[in-house]
This record gives sequence, structure tokens and C-alpha cells, in this order.
Amino acid sequence: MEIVDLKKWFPGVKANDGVNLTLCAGEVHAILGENGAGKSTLMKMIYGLLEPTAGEIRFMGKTVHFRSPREAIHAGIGMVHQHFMLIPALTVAENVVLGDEPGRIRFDRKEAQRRVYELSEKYRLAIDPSAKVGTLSVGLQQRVEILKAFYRKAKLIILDEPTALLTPQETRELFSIVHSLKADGVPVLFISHKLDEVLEISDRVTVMRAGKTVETVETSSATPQSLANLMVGREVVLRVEKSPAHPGEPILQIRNLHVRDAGRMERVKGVDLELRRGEILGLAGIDGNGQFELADAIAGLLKVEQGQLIFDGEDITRWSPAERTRRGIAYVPQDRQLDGLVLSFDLVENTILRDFRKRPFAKTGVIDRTAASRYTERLIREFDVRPPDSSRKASELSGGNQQKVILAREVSRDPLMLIAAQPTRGLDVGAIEGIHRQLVRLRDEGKGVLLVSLELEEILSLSDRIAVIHDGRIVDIVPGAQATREQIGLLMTGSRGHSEVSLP
Amino acid sequence: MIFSDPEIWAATLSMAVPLALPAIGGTFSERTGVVNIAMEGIMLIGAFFAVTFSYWTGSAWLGLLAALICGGLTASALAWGAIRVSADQTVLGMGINIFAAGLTTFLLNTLFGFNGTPINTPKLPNVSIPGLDKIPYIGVIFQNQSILVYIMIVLVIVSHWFLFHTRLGLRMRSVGEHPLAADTLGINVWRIRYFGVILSGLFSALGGAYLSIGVLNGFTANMTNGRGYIALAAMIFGKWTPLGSFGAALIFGFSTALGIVLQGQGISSNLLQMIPYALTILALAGLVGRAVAPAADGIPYDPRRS
Amino acid sequence: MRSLRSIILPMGASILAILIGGILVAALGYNPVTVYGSLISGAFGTGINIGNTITASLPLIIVGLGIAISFQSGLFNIGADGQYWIGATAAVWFGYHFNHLPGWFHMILCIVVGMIAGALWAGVIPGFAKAFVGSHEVITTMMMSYIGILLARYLIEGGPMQQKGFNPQSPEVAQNTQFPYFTQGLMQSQLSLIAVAIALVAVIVVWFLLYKTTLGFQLRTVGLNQRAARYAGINVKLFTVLALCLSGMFAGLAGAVQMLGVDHRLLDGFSSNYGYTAIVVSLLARNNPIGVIIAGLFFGALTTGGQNMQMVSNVPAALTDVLTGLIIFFVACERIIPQVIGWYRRRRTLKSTSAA
Amino acid sequence: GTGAASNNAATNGSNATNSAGTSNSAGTTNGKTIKIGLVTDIGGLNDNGFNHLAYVGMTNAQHQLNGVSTSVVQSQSESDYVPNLSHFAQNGYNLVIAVGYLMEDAVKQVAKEYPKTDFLIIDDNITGIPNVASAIFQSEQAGYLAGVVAGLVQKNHQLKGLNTKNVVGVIGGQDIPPVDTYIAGFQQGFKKEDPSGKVLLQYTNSFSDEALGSQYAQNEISQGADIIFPVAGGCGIGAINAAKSAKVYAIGVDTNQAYLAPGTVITSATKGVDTAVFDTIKAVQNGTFKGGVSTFNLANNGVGIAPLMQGVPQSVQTTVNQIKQQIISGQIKVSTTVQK
Ligand SMILES: Nc1ncnc2c1ncn2[C@@H]1O[C@H](COP(=O)(O)OP(=O)(O)OP(=O)(O)O)[C@@H](O)[C@H]1O
Ligand SMILES: Nc1ncnc2c1ncn2[C@@H]1O[C@H](COP(=O)(O)OP(=O)(O)OP(=O)(O)O)[C@@H](O)[C@H]1O
Ligand SMILES: [Mg+2]
Ligand SMILES: [Mg+2]
Repeated sequence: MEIVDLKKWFPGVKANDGVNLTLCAGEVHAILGENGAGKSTLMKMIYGLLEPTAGEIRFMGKTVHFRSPREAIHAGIGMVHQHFMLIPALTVAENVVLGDEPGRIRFDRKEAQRRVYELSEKYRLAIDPSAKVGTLSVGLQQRVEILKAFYRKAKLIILDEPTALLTPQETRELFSIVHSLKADGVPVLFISHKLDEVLEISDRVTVMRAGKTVETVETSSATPQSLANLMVGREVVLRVEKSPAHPGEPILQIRNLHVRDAGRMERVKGVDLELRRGEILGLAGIDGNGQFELADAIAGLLKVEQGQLIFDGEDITRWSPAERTRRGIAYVPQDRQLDGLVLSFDLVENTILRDFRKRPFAKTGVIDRTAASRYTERLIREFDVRPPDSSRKASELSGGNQQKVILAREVSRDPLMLIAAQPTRGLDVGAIEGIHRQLVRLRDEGKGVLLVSLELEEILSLSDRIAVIHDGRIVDIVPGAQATREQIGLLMTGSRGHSEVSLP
Repeated sequence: MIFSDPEIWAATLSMAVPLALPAIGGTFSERTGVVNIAMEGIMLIGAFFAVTFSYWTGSAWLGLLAALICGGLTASALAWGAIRVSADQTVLGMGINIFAAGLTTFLLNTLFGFNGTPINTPKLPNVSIPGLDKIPYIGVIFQNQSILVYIMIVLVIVSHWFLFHTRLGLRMRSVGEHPLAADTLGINVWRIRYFGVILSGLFSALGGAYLSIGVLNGFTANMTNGRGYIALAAMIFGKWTPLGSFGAALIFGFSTALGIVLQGQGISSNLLQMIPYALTILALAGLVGRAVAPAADGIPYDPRRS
Repeated sequence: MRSLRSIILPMGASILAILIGGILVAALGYNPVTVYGSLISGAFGTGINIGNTITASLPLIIVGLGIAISFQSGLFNIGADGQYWIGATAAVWFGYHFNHLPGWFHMILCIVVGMIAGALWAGVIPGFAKAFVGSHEVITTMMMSYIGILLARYLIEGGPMQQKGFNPQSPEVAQNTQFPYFTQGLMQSQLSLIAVAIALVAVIVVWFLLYKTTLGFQLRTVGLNQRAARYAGINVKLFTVLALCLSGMFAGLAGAVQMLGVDHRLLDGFSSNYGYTAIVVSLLARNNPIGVIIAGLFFGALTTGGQNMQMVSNVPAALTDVLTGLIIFFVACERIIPQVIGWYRRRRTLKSTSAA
Repeated sequence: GTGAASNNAATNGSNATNSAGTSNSAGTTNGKTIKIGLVTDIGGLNDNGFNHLAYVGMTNAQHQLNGVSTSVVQSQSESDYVPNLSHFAQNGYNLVIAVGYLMEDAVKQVAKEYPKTDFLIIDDNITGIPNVASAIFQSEQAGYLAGVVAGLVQKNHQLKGLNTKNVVGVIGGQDIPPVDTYIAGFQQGFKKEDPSGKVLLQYTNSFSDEALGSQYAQNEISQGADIIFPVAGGCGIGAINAAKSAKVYAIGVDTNQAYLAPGTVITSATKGVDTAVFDTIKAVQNGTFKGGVSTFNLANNGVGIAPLMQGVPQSVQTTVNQIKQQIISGQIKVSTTVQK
């Protein structure tokens, strides 16, 4: 495939403004770039989801104009989408086979489930084909999204941040799939913000900045630092500088907490935990072990079945989410588009989403738009949200920038405690650096930070203490400084002993 | 007791047909993501052209065919506006309803005068299924019902099977839930939506034809009397499934029949006629509970146009 | 630019509808010029006609505001007709029953009672059923609408509100509650300044409420994303009930205003269909209160113009419905115009590039 | 063929819409054209009832009298009455016809404002305004005669296929005076001839829903009724239709509805709204228009019943004629209150 001077202009934004790329057979080609650099836009054009403003795409020697994904699929292109293209009301099997279903007129449900089961066996992405996608955790949904792309034999595969939600083990499995594709001569376009992954899997890396392809380098000749610098256009600090913590009084005490999820499944099964002022407590665990339900329960979005939450000396177990927010609990939810943002609100409305009742944003029930805008402009500057336009709708931002808006809002609320679920999901290295610095700053100001992350690296590099959750219970709590990858990984499987690490 | 009288069940069935058919049609349309509030108008069109062509050709079946064609065409207009133009589906539907009411009345007056269509217009036959009429109680209910009653029952089952057990049905549902996702899998969202909307037009027209050449043979202005809207409610009540829609239509039919049967005891007819509506609310609150619309219902899909 | 577009496009679409309608009308043997002439002059031709248009648009505007609130809160209130009649009934009852109250105070109370009645009719059963059981509001408001109209009918057809010894109708509301007409000359258009003022105030209130207050912010958040609303600390159930209450309140207000300003009593008929037309009004205005004024006037003009068309051009009423339906359909399709232009441009650029 | 269709229209004296649309004046030989405006109530011209009959009367006048031009408008809501009446008055119409008691307030208001215009209101009695004529119809008398026919036929089983239950069914469109007067008379007339018989009474609350009317009729038929008397506009047509399918009998209303189902419709209770309109137009043309209430009844042939169906014994006709005279002479007083 060859891409020549491709452009895509949205009203007011040049998302792609001169992209040049050559993709050889059997190569894994990584695309790197900051949030909003235009990577997803490029992929969508290749996949027929967006029509280019100008430029040319050549595929297998011919110039192609895909007017719909249908045509791209017929040409043999498969894609894993950054924002999942899943239908929550349908089952896993239905989602995977849709568009190429077994059966003639009748839909052969059994056969579909069998095929999907086989596929998941083959790629070792364990999943129940008959489960409704809407009931799955985002991590499992990521697996479905990947299975979809491999269900149809493609001649070119696009992976737009497929690993953002995978465990390290799952990422391994994915990479072995990629390797076998490569062996079959199928080229792969691979997008990730994780530099180590890029270095490991790709043959060449193209770096994008502000809609333009900046440079294509051989992976073998690149280092994390060189790639990061290329992306951001300046020197980036990859490791978080962190002074020792000075933990104080407990800010949050969790006592024997039991929580059921929306589907009435018990997810948190008796958690006892204490978060102190001035510390970052990392909550590590494999996806689906109740960590996000725990976070939701602390924020008040899920009802507590049993147990107690003591926040800053007060029993908040029965408090409404609004009261908790007012009292000083900040929360970065795991699903930014569903919970964290109102996509058709503009950035001003989204930044005051949690504090719209308070001065200066509102006085006696009347919203002060000027004050809110001024505040939003400030956050946009501080957190480097792009494009820096407070009147833009949240839906028009790239995924990473949406996340920045949520973080900016929560961190700047001057909370007593921050619960951050997957705060850097989908962020570029520069942005991650910024976010991490903010978390540490909060800690140093004497706030409590509960970091819930599937990303072991993130937990290890930030946490002062690490609690490991398995099957709704805390397995162990270890000091952050001494913790090792292996140790935590083992604990995450639920075993305290030293047996082999094996994941479900 | 009135419930032991099979008459009321026969009436229930008969009143349910012109609700169930459009409700099932609406299910198809909304399952693909297009709100069809034009069912009232399409029913009127169906009713009118059924009787007109039945009269002109002398064959009720040709009348039925004409109703289907005209209903399908009207639905195509809705589909065009909703799909090609991405216009607001509710506004389009309301426009079609007003248009249809005007058109049918106008044509009625110009072609037949003010008194409805001629009484000697052929109507669809009433039939009793041999064997079925031998069963003691049930037999009376099905005795001498319009053939459309049986056609409806078949359609209910076929529709349910079609929507939930065929490939095209799966695709329709996927398009109504998340058209972008369906699109990324190579499904032609627009084509499927056209299909769903036109199907709903056919069903609505069939419901209209039932009124004009099924139970009766004649057309009077606005003879649908809001059934298209009730059918919309029945479709939601039935949680956007053909079987559910049919069940809801039966409840409406039954409570209307009940309102008829209870009259004559000196209670104000106005109060008695609240029964169907009150019962519906009760049933909805008590039995059915939360109903979730297809996620993309009513939202135009045009990712590549701007 | 954007606002210009939002005026030009519907106008262009209307013109398209008018052209198609004109061909239809001509095919049926009427002179399209006189037909449309009478439509326009009927709506705007004289002071009285303008008065008629405004009078006809006021209930649509006020009900439309209520509908806009429900849509902005993610709810489809299809039963505004019943809420309108319940509001009207309550206002009339209060208006003739308590006739010893001082004038303006009585008038205000009538309006307030109408608003409360409408709010309760939408809020209590549909609102709570939606919030706590999840019953779909399209069904419940529709059913309550039928029940409301039957109830109003019962009250005057032999029920407690029927004026003794008369045809089925309620007594007239007290003289001091009736809005004075604008001027004697415009009397026959039944235009009253108070009604106009109420509608304008209502528009401003709704606009302010939706876009400037925390209440409106919460309503809109609930309307757009319930999960985010919960995250934002908004009591979704409460605001669901509140949204339907507010929506019904404006329908009830419209009923009260219409009774005090125009009808003065409950007449047996109940077929104004304001509830349904107001849905179109609100949607065409993109649920924006300011836009509701324009859309409301547009439909008021269509109504009065349509009646004039019958009287002046002898066009049957049914044909005016055909034209109205066409116009609504094409106004909804306003987006076809930029699409066609875009398509034409693209074709031209394609041609020029292939030529080059 | 369309022969039957036009036949139909002719039976009803209506010539469809075109007549109103195209011919504005059917000749102006004497040089002076009078303009007549008709305002329907919200029922509209397709009500199969008095709005339509008023229109028929007006159309007849246009065709049969020289120098009459007409215009008609259908009101869409209660609020349209005043503007519509005013419009005609303001534009120099000589006579403005308001159909239905719902327009009472509006007529009073507009008539005072336009004292030079003549007004006619149907089914209402406005007094004390010189330029307003009111036409009220004692349709209870027509109903009474229809009831007598039903009673006689029932009691003696004088038509083929009548059962022995002696039940008749009445279907009202709505519980309002123009409907109820018919029904009240019918009940009394029936009871007079067949005291042991039973009259079922139901209201449909619709004037347009044919299917509903049919369903009501079927319900009454299943309760043994074999003569159905619907007073429900288009909804009633459905009831007659159902009677025909069930091979029982029906009695029409407002106008001779025998054409709807020959062999089913025994007779019809008629109400001469068309005549009233026609006569008033004529009076206006002749300059003899007078305000005040005119009552239309059996005595002046303002109401009546249509010729009996073939097969009804002559004795029935004889009795009907006698009773008609007794009503005219005041020997029989017909109440307007419905027995529920
Ligand atoms: N539909 C749209 N309308 C307007 N602007 C858009 C739209 N989609 C994307 N953009 C803009 O285009 C730019 C590129 O977005 P894109 O999603 O391609 O970024 P990305 O490189 O994938 O970022 P990330 O790493 O955060 O996913 C961003 O500035 C974004 O705001
Ligand atoms: N708009 C439509 N209206 C009616 N039937 C349709 C429509 N779209 C698809 N179908 C039916 O759905 C089934 C699948 O259609 P389609 O042609 O899209 O897929 P396919 O050819 O089986 O799959 P593929 O081309 O992806 O391998 C066929 O039975 C087709 O007739
Ligand atoms: Mg992206
Ligand atoms: Mg195919």
C-alpha cells in the first residue's frame, strides 16, 4: 500500500495535511504520534470510513477510492477500531460474524458460536461467544474487537490502539498473532502509544505530528527516547520524577465492602482498604476482578450492598454522588465516552459538568458562562488540549484529548481525594508524562490518590503502595518501592505462593 | 361473566388486527433505526386505495395489492427523507400523516362524493378454517373471521422468526443498534434501512386495508381514527418485537372490546372509554416495565456526508 | 453565517414544496397563483389576518416550548394535547367557579391552576412511571392524553361542569379573567396583548431555564447522557419527573391562555391537535425556544392561510391539508439543498480534474 | 364503472368538491348575485351529518336559484369560528351559515359586529339578534317515527329473519343534543309499539371510525338486536355495514341512507338541514330574511322519515302516518331526554 499526500480537512481542523506512507508486504508498520496527530483519521480513510479531501491511496498497485468500509472489506482490509465498533445488544458471536454470517437465509447461530469459539481458541483470546457484549468489561470488549478483525481473512490489517486495554499476557498473544500474519505476508498497520510495544513488534515506524508524517525510521535504529522526541518535537522525560511520599491520616477507609454491578453480579466481595493523605495507592488487578466496580462504588455510582465507606471521618456509604463530589471526591471514570463526558456538549459545559452548581460557575442557580469559559480556557492551556477551542464539542476531539479534558476537570477541582481509573488510557507519552506529574503533585499537596489501572508499568512507577485485587478481594498490599513486576503479576492471579504465572 | 363469552374474544382479535399489523411494521422500521410515526397516514392511504381499486377492478385482492403498492410508495418517501436527506423522522412522519389525511379525503370527495365509497365494493372474504371451527370455544372466536386475521397470525410468527433468526434480521437489528459498527463490517446501512421502512409501509397499508376491505367495505374520511399512533404505542409496549407487538395489540383490542361490552349500564360512555388507556398504563407499569429502544432509533446515519 | 443558513434553507425547502404543490394544484384545475396568493394574503394580507396568524400561533408556541423541554431532556412527550385540555379545563373551572376573587388576581390564579393541572397530568403518572418503573413515556403520555380528553368531555357532557340547561359546554369564565382584546379593530382576530406577552415571557423563561440555569443544564445532561448525568451528581429520576412536569406545565399554560384569551369556555370538540402540531414546531426549531417562535408563526400562518385559501380560492379543505403536509415534509428535508449543491460541486471538481 | 359512484352522489344531492371549487355563480341573470358563506364546525364536510347536509343545501341553492355564489370553510379548532365567520361577514357576504351549536358564542359575537350581514345557525336557538336566524330541528319526532317502525316490525316479526328477542340497538356517536334528540324519540316510539321490547344504547365517541361502529353493531347484534339505529356519522356507516353482513336490519339517519345498503335499511330518520339552508338562502335572495328561531318538525316537513323499504307491510306505513298526525296535532308529545 502506498499513501501519497493524503489530506483530510474538517471544518476548522486539518486532521491530515499531507500524509505519505509506504507499506510493504509482510511488514509491521507502526504509526506513532501525539493525541490528535491524525492517526485514526488516516486509518479511517484507508478503511473507507472517511472520504479524503485530497490525495491518493494505492492498494496492491491500484489507486482505490473506497466509499464505504464495505468496499475496503471486499478489497481485503481489516481493522480494529480505537473506539470499539461493537453492538452491545448483540452477542459476541453475532458481533464477530456480522456481515459474513453462516447460513443462507436463516442465521445459523450455533455455527457462528462454533466459529467464534474456534477463533478465540486459536488466538488464545478466551471469550464466551454467547455473552451479550454489553455485559462485558472493556477489556473483554477489546478482545471481541480484535477477533472481529481476524474473523475475515484480510490482506491488510489495521490495528488502532489494540493493546490499550489488554493485559501484558494478552498483548503477548496478540503479538504472536501479528507475527504469524507477518509470516503469511500480511502487512499490519499498528498504532500504539506504548513505545516499548512499538519497538518490540514493528519493523518500521512512521511518526506523525499535527497531521503530517514527519519521518519513517527503521525500528532497529530507534530508541524510546528518540521516538518520543520525534513525536513531540522536544525532549520528553519518560520516567516520572518522584520524591518520597509523606503519608498522613487516612482519607478513605473501606470496610468489608460488597458491591454488585449493573447486572446484579457481585463483583466486590468484602474489600478492606485504607487510603491515606499524601499517598498514591495503586490498585492492580486483571480486568474484571472488581476494581472498577469498587471505584464506581466509592464515587457513588454503584450502590453499596454491605460494608462501609468512611471518607474524611464521615460515613459516606449512603451519600449521593453529588454529595460526595461536593465533599471533595474526584473521579476519572474508566469509560470516558459513556460516563465521563457528554459528547454533544462543548468543552465549557464538559469542564463544569461536576461543579456546575458551585461558584464561580453558577450563582443562585444561574450559570455564569463567562467564568466557566475563562476556566475552561485555562485548563485547555494547562493540559494542552488540542485543538485549543473551548466552544468545540467533545465529540470532535481525538480520544486522547477527550481523556485530557476529563483529567483536567477532575484534577483541577482541588479535591481531597482522586480516584483515577485508567487515567492514561490512550494517551501519548507526552500527555502521560503530564498526567503523571499532576497525580504526583496532588499527592504532594497531601491529597489521597487511588490509581486503578490495568497497566502494570503505570502502577509500578507511580504507586507508593500497591493493593492487588483478585476476584473482588484484596489479595495483598505491598510497598511500591519494593514491588516487582513478577511479584505483582503473580498476586494478580490470586495466588500468594510462588507458583507459575498462569492467566485465565 | 363476560369473559366466558367467546364474542368478546372474537371482537378482541378483530380489533387487534389493525393495530398489530402496523405495530409489527413499525418494529421493522425502528429496528433498523427509523422512527415511523407516519403509520397513521400510511394506514389511511392503504385503506383508501384498497377500497378504490377493489371497487374499480371488482377484485378485493387487487385492491389489497394496490394498498400495498401505495403504502410502500408512501413509506419510500419517508425512507428517502429519513435516509437520503437525514431529515427529522418525526417531522417527516407528521407531514405524511397530514398529507395522507388530506389526499384520501380529497380523492374520496372527488371520486365518490361525500358519503364514503359504494357499498357494493368487493371485500376480502371471511373464512372459517375447517377443523378449527369444531373446537368448542376457540371455534366460535375464529368463526367467520376475515381472512386477514389468519394472514396476520401467520405474519406475526414469520416476522418474529425473520427478525430474530435470519441473517437479514440480524443485520437489521445491528443497523438499528449501531449503524456505524454495522457499516464497518460492510453492511449497507442505507439499503437495510430502506428495506425496514418500506416493510413497515407494507404492514401499515395492510392494516389500513383490513379496515376498509377486511372488516367492512367502505372508506370514510379519517377512518383510522388514530390507530397508527396506538400502533406506535403497541410496538413500544411490545418492546420492539413482533410477538410483543401482537400481544400489546391484543391487550388494546381486548380493552376496547371491554369498553364496548360494559356500556349500557348507565355509566358515562366517556368514562368507560378510558378503560383501554388506563389498562394500558397499568399493564405497562405493572407487567412490562422498562423497554429500551434500539439504540440508534431515530438517529440519521451519515458519517461520510457533511 | 450559521443563522443565515438556518433561515435560508427552510425557506428554500418551502419554496420547493410550494412548487410541487403548485404543480399538483394546477393539475387539479386550480390557478396556483391565486391559491398561493390567498394562502399568503390569508396569513399576512391584512392587520386582521396577521392578528389571526399570531392568535393561531400562540398555543403552538407555548405547547411547543413544553415539547422542546421534553426533547431536550431526552423524553418524547406525545401527549401534550391531553395536557393542554386538562390545563384548559382546570383554568375554565377556576375561572367560572371562583368569581368573587379580584380581577387580575383571579386571572393569574386561573393561569397558575391551568399550569399546575397540565404539569400534574404529565408529571404524576407518566413522570413517575418513567422514573421508577421505566414505562415508556410515549405510551403513558399518549394514553393519559386520551384519558384527559375523555375526562374533559365527560365533565361537560352531563358531568359536573356542564352549564345547566345548555348544550354540552361549560359556563363562561368570569368577565374579569378574560383577556382584553388588543383593539376593537382586531377583535375578530381575538388577539390579546396579554396572551402575546405570556407567550414571549414563556419563550424567554424557557430559553433562560434551558441554557442559563443549573436546572436547565441538568435537564439537558440527563437528555443527552444519563450515565454522565449520574456521574455529574444529577438525580436522573427527579429530573425525569421534573422534565415531564415542566413540559406538561407549558401545555397546560397554553390551554389556560387559549381559554381566557379566545374560547372563554370549554366547548365540546377537543380536536385542535395542538399537541401533535407542536411536536413538529419544536422539532423544526431544533428544540430551541427562540426557534419555536418562528416555527410556531409558520404553522399559525399555514393554518390561517389555509382557511383563507378555502374561502377565497374555493380550494377544498382536504387539499389545503395536502399542501400543508407537503410543506412540512419538504421543510424537514431542508438539508437536501446543501447536499445537492455539494454533490454538484463535487461533480464539477471531478470533471475538471479528469479533464486536466 | 363510475356510474354507480355518480349515481350515489346524485342520490345525495351532492356533486362532490368540484362544484364548490369551480362554479362560483350559477348564472347572474337578474344582475344581483348574493354571496353565501358556510362555516362548518370541526366535524368538517365529511361528517356524514349536518355539516355535509348544510353543504348539500347550499349547493342545491347554487344550482337551482339564480345568482347565488358560495364559499365554504372547514374550521380546524374551536378558535377558528370567530375569524371564519368574520371573514365572510367582512367580505360582504350576504348570508353566513354556521353549522352547529358549538358556534353559538362566535355567532353572537360576530353578528353584533356585522349587523348588515345575515346569519343562520343550525341546531341552536339564538334569540334577540335581528340578523341571526336559528334553525332547530325536532329530530326527536323523526326518531319517534323511526322507533315506531322498528317497534311495529319487531313486535310482529314482519320482516324476514327477525328473531324473537325483540331487541333493537341504538349507537350514538357522542352524548350530545343533536344525537340524543334522535335517540330519545326513537326510544319512545319503539316502546310505544313494543312495550316489552328492549332498546340497547351505546356511544362510540367517534363520528369517523367505521370499524369501531361495526364493532359496536356486532356487539349489539350478538345481544340479540336485529335492527340497528346508528346516529354516528361515518361511524354509523360502519354499523349499517355490519348489520348488512349479519343479515339484520338498520335504520339510517339524517338523510335517506337506503343507498348504503338496499334491503337492509328499513327507513331513515331525516333532518332537513339542507332544506333549512336552501330556504334561508332563498329568503335572503328575496329579501324576506327574518331573524329569530325557526323550528323544523314533522308539521312543516323539516324532519321526517324516508320511504319504507320494500317488504315492509303497508300496515306499518298506515300506523306511521297516523302517529305522525298525532304528533303534529300535539296529541303525542315527544321528550328529548334519553333514557339510559
Ligand atoms: N469528525 C470530526 N470533526 C472535526 N474534527 C475532527 C473529527 N474527527 C477528528 N477530528 C480532529 O482531527 C484531529 C485528528 O484526530 P485523530 O482522531 O485522527 O487523532 P489521533 O492521532 O488518532 O489521536 P489519538 O491518539 O488521541 O487517538 C484531531 O484534532 C481531532 O480533533
Ligand atoms: N436491502 C436489502 N433488502 C433486501 N434483502 C437484502 C438487503 N440487503 C441484503 N439483503 C439480503 O441479505 C442477505 C445477505 O446480503 P448481502 O448480499 O449483503 O450479503 P452476502 O452477499 O451474503 O455477503 P458478502 O457479500 O458479504 O459475502 C441476502 O439474502 C440478501 O438478499
Ligand atoms: Mg486515534
Ligand atoms: Mg455482499
